Amino acid sequence: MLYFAWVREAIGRDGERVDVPADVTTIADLLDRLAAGSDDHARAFADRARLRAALDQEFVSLAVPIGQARELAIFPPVTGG
Amino acid sequence: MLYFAWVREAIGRDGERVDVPADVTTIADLLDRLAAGSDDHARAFADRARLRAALDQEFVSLAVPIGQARELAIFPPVTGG
Amino acid sequence: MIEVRLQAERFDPGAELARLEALGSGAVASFIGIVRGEGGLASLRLDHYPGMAERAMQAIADEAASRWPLLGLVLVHRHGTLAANERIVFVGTASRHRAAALEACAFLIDWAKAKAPFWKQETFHDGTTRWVEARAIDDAAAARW
Amino acid sequence: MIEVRLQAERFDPGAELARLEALGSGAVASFIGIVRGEGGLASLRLDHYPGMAERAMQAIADEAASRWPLLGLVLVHRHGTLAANERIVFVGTASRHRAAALEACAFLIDWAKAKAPFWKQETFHDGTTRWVEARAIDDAAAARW
Repeated sequence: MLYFAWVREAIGRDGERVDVPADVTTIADLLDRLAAGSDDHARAFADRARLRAALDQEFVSLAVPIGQARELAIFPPVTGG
Repeated sequence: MLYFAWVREAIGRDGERVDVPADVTTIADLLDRLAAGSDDHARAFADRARLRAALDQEFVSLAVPIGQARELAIFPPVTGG
Repeated sequence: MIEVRLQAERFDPGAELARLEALGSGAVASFIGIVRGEGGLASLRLDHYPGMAERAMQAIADEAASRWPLLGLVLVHRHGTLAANERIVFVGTASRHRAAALEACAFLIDWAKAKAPFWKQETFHDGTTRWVEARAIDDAAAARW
Repeated sequence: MIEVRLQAERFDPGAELARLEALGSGAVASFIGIVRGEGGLASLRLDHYPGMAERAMQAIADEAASRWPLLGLVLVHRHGTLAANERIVFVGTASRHRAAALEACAFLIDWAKAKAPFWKQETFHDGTTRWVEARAIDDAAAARW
């Protein structure tokens, strides 16, 4: 998993390797699981409305199944340009 | 009167002094009068749909009365930019 | 800063942009019109109505400034004889809002094409000349604003 | 010519425009986004998603090229730390049709703002920092295309 902007700052690192548990289906499920195991993750993922995701570098909704994706990124809505 | 673009070329000069006859009201009337007196003017003013006018440097329709205007210009639709 | 210039001389878009950028607005849009050298075109002559051309350009610029929140606006139009690939017109706008900068830029070139007294005459390599015909699409583009 | 660049280095709008003008299309439009130095802002840091940022920019450029008849398109976005008044982004388009050049330019900056993975962090003169919040108006601007 990769983190950007304030999500990265809240978690305190720019990424981590995560093995998706067998009973986790969607990105939202995985965020719940990580939040349950760490205060930093819980704080970073507290307000889902402020989070966006990319799965293998394509923007997706948090409700999307992770499937066989190799790269998941969590970040705030983009503000470039 | 001032002439621009192909109107100037058809008439063969870039302008001329014209005293507006008492019985002439609109720009179109004046063009009729000038066309009646000269082949060059008749040819330049033949197709009114291709002519535009400015009275004292403001675009106007050929149907507008000349009034006390001091400068009348006749030209094709503009093509700058 | 509203700046309108009618000139025979060439201009430098980079220099015009730099002055707009220096206003600190954050968003700068521009449009450049250039002589296309196709169809055997040798040169383009831009006839204009002295006095009225400057007034019309100023009125178009003032109209843009009244419609959009601009910190800067530059409108430069050349007259005289231009070779293929020479620049004819420059429109530049600066605003805090990108939409304002871009819309005002489009407005300015649409109105400059339809409402400023300029006429283009093409001269071709075979020596023939032709006055460019106005296009209905240009009036329609100006009318949408 | 479709050219997409993600870079830490500065760029020169005049040089980018010159390359677009050299394509002979007749109409060149551009947009420049610049760091506004107001509200005590000292610098802006542009975080980006390496790999995906380039892919997203290329996809946005390809989309523009498929929607408008462009002879050229340049999209440059910087990353890293930028001082006030430094340029962030350049969009330039060249087309035979001014409407196509201007519309594609507006499309490109609207989509770059809403669909490319960049995040701005402001640092103020008092040492505080703040991540810029996304604005609903930017999503709306992207959705209109």
